[in-house]
Amino acid sequence: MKTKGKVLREGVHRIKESGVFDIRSEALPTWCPGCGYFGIHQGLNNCIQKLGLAHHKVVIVSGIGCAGRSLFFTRTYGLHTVHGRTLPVATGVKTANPELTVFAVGGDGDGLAIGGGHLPHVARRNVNVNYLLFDNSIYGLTKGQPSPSSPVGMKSKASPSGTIDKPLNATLLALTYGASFVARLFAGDPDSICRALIEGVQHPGFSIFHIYTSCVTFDKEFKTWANLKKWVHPLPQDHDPSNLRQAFDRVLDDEFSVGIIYKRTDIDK
Amino acid sequence: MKNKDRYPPDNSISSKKTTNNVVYSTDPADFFYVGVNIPCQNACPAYTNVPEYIRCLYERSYDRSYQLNRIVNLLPGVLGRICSRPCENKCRHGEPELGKPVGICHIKRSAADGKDPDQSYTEYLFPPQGKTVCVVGAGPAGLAAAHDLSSIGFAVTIMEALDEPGGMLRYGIPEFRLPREILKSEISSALRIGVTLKTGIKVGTDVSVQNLLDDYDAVLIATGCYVPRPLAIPGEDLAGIHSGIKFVMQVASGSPPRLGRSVVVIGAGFTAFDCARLALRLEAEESAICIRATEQDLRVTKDEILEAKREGVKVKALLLPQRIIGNEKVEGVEFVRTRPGEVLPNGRRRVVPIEGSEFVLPCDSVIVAIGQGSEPIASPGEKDERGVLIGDRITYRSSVPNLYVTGDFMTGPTTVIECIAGGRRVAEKIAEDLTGKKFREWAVRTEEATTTDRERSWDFIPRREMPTITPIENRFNSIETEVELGFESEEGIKESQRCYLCYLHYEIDITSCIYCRYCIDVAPRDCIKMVNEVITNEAGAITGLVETSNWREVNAVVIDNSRCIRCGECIKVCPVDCISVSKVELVERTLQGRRN
Amino acid sequence: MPVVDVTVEVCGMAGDGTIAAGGLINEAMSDGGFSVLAFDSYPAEIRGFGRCVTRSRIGNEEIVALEDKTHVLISLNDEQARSRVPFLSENSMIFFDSNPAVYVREDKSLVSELDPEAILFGMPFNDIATASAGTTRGRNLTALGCFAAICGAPPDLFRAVIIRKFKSKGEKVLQTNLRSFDAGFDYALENFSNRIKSIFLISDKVGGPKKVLLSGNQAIGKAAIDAGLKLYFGYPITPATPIMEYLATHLPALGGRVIQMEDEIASIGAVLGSYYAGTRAMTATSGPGFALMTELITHGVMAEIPAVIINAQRGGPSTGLPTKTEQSDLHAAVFGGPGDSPRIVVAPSNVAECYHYTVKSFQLAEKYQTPVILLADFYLDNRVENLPMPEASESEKSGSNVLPENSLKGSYRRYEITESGISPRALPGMEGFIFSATGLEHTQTGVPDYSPENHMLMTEKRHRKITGALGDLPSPEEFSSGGKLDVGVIGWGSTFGSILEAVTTARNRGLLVGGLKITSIFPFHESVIRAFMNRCSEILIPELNYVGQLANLIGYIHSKDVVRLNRVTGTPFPPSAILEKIEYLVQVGNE
Amino acid sequence: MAQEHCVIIGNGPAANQAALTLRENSSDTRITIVGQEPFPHYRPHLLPEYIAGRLSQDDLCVNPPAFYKECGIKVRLGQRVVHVDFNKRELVLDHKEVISFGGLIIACGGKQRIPEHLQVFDDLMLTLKTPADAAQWIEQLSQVDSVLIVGGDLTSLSLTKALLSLEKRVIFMLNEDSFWPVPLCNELSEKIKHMLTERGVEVIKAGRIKRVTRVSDRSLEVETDNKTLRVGILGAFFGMTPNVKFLARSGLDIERGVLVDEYLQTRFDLVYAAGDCAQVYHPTIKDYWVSIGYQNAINLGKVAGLNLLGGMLSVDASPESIFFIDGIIVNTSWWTEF
Repeated sequence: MKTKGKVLREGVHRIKESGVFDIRSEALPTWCPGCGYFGIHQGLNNCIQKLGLAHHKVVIVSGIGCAGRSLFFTRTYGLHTVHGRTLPVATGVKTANPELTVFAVGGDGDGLAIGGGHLPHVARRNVNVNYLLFDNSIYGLTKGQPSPSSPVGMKSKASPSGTIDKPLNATLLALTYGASFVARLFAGDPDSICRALIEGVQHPGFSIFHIYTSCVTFDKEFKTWANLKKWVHPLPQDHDPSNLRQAFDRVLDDEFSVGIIYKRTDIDK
Repeated sequence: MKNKDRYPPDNSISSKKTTNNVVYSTDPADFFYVGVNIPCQNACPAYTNVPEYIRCLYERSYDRSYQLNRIVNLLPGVLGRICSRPCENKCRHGEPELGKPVGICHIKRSAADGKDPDQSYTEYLFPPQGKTVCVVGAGPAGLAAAHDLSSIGFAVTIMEALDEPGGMLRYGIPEFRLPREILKSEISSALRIGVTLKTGIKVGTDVSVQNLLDDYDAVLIATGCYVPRPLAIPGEDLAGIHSGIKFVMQVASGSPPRLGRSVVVIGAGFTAFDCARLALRLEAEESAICIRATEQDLRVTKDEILEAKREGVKVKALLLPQRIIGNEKVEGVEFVRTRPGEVLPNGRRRVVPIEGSEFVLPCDSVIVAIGQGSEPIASPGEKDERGVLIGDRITYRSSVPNLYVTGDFMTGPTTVIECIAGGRRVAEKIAEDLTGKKFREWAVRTEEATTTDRERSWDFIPRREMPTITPIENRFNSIETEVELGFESEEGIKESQRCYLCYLHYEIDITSCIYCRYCIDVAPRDCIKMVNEVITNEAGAITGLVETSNWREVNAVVIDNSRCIRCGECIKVCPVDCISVSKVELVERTLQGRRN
Repeated sequence: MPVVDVTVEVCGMAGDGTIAAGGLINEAMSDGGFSVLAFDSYPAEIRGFGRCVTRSRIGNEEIVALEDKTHVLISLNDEQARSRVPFLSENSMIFFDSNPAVYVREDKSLVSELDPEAILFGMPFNDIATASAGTTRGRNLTALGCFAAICGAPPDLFRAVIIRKFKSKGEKVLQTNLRSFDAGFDYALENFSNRIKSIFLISDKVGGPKKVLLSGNQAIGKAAIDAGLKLYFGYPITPATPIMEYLATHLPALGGRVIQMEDEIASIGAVLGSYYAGTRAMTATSGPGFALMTELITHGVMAEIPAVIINAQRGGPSTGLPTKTEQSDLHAAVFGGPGDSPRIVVAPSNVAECYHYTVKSFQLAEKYQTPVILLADFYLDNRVENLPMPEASESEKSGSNVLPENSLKGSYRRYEITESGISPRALPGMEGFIFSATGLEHTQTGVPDYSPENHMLMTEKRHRKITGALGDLPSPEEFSSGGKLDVGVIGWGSTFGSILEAVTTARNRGLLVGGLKITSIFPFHESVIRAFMNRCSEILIPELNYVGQLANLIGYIHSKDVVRLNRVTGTPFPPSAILEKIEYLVQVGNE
Repeated sequence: MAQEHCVIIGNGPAANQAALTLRENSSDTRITIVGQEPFPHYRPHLLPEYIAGRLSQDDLCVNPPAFYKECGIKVRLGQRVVHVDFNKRELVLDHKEVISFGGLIIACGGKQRIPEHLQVFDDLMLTLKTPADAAQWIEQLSQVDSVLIVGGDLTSLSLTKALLSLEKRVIFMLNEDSFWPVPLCNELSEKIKHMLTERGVEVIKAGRIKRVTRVSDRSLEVETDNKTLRVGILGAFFGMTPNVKFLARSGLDIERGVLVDEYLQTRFDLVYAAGDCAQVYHPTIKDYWVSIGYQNAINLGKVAGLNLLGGMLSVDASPESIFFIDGIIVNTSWWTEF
């Protein structure tokens, strides 16, 4: 038998002793069962726990959308701000009290549509904010409209004959805006999210995590779990995160390689 | 041998290793798991692999289904008709909100009816051990022991007192429940591997046990129970009183006694019901079964009670016989009313007679079928107060070396399936004692599997009822006509579709689970739980799950396999494919005579 | 024909298919010739949390408001449906799942809450759906099947709607739903045959034109198309998104385009740009989006560029209650933005008015060269009524741009001060009329000028222009027996439906009461309102906002303080609450 | 000692009496009646009058709905108990609701008995116990003009009178040896035969029914061992049997009814049975007694109620004359198995 009672009990006991879930809220997350955000939520929680950050010294700033709800499910300080203004608000919080570890959380609508104007400036200022961009290429909370990262031809109630605009590539934008730490991850692998976040938090400047995830309720064709699992693959072994030009080439050639894309090491802030 | 139905590839006898990493384990935790999770197999005294043989029938490989039964139960065709079906009481499909249990026994019969009649079976035959064994009694226990000993390589001789083998099956069960030709063909298939059968020899009188001990390396007493237990009440010696087993044997041998118009049967087992139904097939017009406790306490199957009542048998409860009335011929039975007491550990109900509630129930004849005892046989070895040889329940040994006992002779009247199981176990013990080698062992076999083609709507197929002879009157035309007609082949398939296949084990790998609760959302019942802790017994088997709805305390999402109906919905939706299916069966493995 | 007036409610958890089931009932009953008024309330969460309730009032006669009492409750989730029990009427009918996945204790069970007169119809929805279609996804349709069978509604009505709705989703989905529905219908007929109640026998097609089922959002969408809308710029926001989705489906075929902008500022910017170039454009949003649009709206006022903005109000402030109804954006709509920036604000009170006033907004915007704000609300946008298909006459649809005369070629002054305040507006591409619109204060020719006189002059011109619009704006409508009244109830928007129901009931009880519907919020018909107020000894203004924003706007007109009745429950104003206050006021008045 | 929650299974005379007794003697106990039929407490013996059209369904009702609200008794109609767990002291309803109870009174009464050999035809037969049955009778009577009554019990007599008043042809297949609830002696059976034939009922000799087949939606064919009959409706009246099948798995002692001692207590403490479903040992008749009849149900209900609250009343074992129909006095309060 693969898991005897003993093996399962020890596994559960280890988790219980580790207190890795102390950071969760009491109430169950209100995301749809099967949503990719659970994986990201898991990765973020494990990162905070593994780094041993004092919960009262962590602030999560989130925008409007399903992603924005994650701060209600994590026992840290939270600021659920208005749609699209996650990064400016996070900048305010971090600048006010650099002691705090600040996570900015938002979806692809919040970050690339209404909030698109703020990303270049936070990157340019290199504010030490860790920005998790949940990219499921759809507006979930308003029930299924296409988002800036939806592919051409995506059909929805708001685009019955398929979208016509070319999608934005958040990773490419981040590199272009000069972000000093860019990672691309996949919601189905919480451990790699946790590892990348740990590196990001320890990185002295702005770090952005472009995380592919799936909306099980409204996206039945494009970023389904099945497709993502097929498309996503780790960066090749020989990838050198400190080489910006290589990072650009890699991101331009392949949209679905995941890992630490670029990390500038020569900054001291 | 059609290779499509080659003897089950991974069956116990041939112990060849197979692909997709099969693991055998004898860890007590795994035995505990299959005991809880495959309730039907666990309830069967012979541990028949129920889900597998039902699956084979669904796949229309009747032969393989029949053979899977035959490994642990020599007479599938017989048991498919007269088994007491302990498995169906425990079937998961019979849980309160899930409907009626699967017709496991009827499916066993469909396998026997549907198989290729001239199918030949190949048991795994060991090389001769150079030893001889004498089995006394050709009842179900004796036959099973003889067959297994012979297949392990012993030269076996059966000594049967009556003139035909089968014991209770041949003489104790009327033909309308068990046709003779089914019994004959299955007994011959058991004996064909070299067992010599000598009938008409009464051990203890025609030949002594001591002689047998001298001539054979081991002697097994499996003579069952034919000595009717007396009521031990005044008037029991009047004419018109018959013992149940004798009555059935007389009818079986074609010379039934005169019963008169109204018959009272005293007893609560299958024999009592057979006698009451037989009485109505003879010349009796009224036939009543009087039991001490209540109808709920009867150990016969629900179908048996319903069929008996439909044929006109009355069941009168809470009655304790005091005296039988009549000058030289019985005219009535004096009963006293009883009050039900508590249920004893062995499941029997204690009753308390109510003083002053005596009354007489007039009748023309009385059949006493309150069970039988084993007949004392002159033999060396320690005996109980009734002079019957005592056998150890684990090793089956008597106090005399090489003298063994098994079946109803040792345990007193039980069920046919328990006797067959007893016969197989004693054969194992004899083989180990005589050769010092271990030939077989039970193991839990785990194999990676995928969800089957079962559809969720199959869980709502109503239970198929066994067609019987109607209108009722036609059942009395002749005493041999079998009442149950057996499933049409399509009905058998439909019934087999109802089985959840509980040997499938669903499990979440908690290291890669992202706690997204999609599986819980699609689960048809409370079978997947958010768990704070897992409780195991000292053997390490899961005995409890501490549930929680507080998100901070949800340490794992666990499939509670004792609630899971194997519908496979969770696997379809798991985003990170962390739910695995494996086939976890209790099987018997041959050991090529490993030294133990 | 027995009078049919039944309120059917479907209640479930988000994701149970509650809203879809309610929609199906509405369409089926509307096809059956009944008049329908339905409103759904659902949580912000998408699945698994929060209560979804669809309430449909179905009857032969015309329906103006939802009732408080529920006659039929279909529970798709008992734990959620428990909260609906207090609203049940006497011997109401309850449909529920009699074999749920898990056992429920007494304190969490729906059935334990009901009183004995309730008529129970417990049917195993999950099992029926799974047995017939292999999945529980169609269980909400199984529940509908049971409801249709028991209430004697002809199944073909429902089947036709199911086919219409799910045909586009592929044969497999369609068959699953049809089979689930039929299985529910047959189960109910078979097991509850002795308790069939034929409430909904086909009404003999209550006379008049064929009725169609429209939501507020759909009416606004159709109105825009009928008014010749060419461009829609919008951004997803509950509850306005359905307008964008309606137009995305219908506009392209008519040569128009729907463009989803990156945010609300971009949307209003594009609308102003489009209208500046002479093409009708529109955007729809809700409170938070409307706040973002404020600066550009005042730009429209200053640069005198037309625009049509639909504000589907929702619970505020800030993100507030995205899926609940409220009338709390009046101040923002009338006064929002820097400077004295008069604009036109119109508030429809039912679906038909949503249509007509959206069409009218385009004309008002063009004629008075100003942004026009249509104040709808969640209850209006999402409620469904069946009414004859609204149409717009040619005159309603015609363009009303005031173009300059050719004679002015060469000497054209864009912001010419005229007697009406409306300056003829040239469109880019017209030769000889080059001008620059600007948000800076400017002279009549459009040149920036901050002199005191010019600012006074131009501000006065802009205000005179808007006040002049009163003539084209619908004046307040009175519902009373005329003459002296004890209580006058003034209201606007969707709440007026409840006011009308309460006033009608009060008048049937012999009370001297009247209702006044305000449609044009700004500019408002002060004289007409004053005349009505003077005939009433008490003025009552019920509103779904906390301070009484309409009362603040027009309260001063009344000779004494108006009585404010304010609620911020996120749910429509119950007629009974208004009636109660009326009776209280009349009684106090008599003492 | 007041129980925090007393539940009464059943909604007949015994159940209602028990509820009232509990309420009278303990003001703060929470009382819940769980009735299987969707109808409020009704008088079953008036059903034939309802079929004959002389009474409306409301006339059958015993108490107006407001009555229970005033007494603070919660009534739950149309909900069936499917299992009782006595160690957890919980009962499970058929829609999977679990209710915990302090005290329990089982008063679920009886249901129409159909002999085993006829059970396979039970969907072609009509019985009469609930208003729903009566509605079926009314509906089918509107399309047929002849009724065959098999078995014979007191309900069938009053129904026959109602059928005659509706000008229906009634054929009565009288069991010679039994007229539920009593075994027939010749004198009583002659009296019944005479009473029936005198009113124009065709009384025929009872044979064993072999087969019943539906010929059309207005007529059935009934084949006995000596004749074949064509009738509109086949009425089965073989008396009542306690409706206690749902307690089979609960560990309660059940024979025909729920076995109780003379204080109507079952094996479990604070669990009593009353009315047609209770089976108590009756010293004078030296047999188990399953009471029938309205008055007995009331008495047993009262006794069970008082005993649950700590009383020690024993059942009044003297049978009363309870049946008096058209000059036939049936002096019994118990019934035999036959």
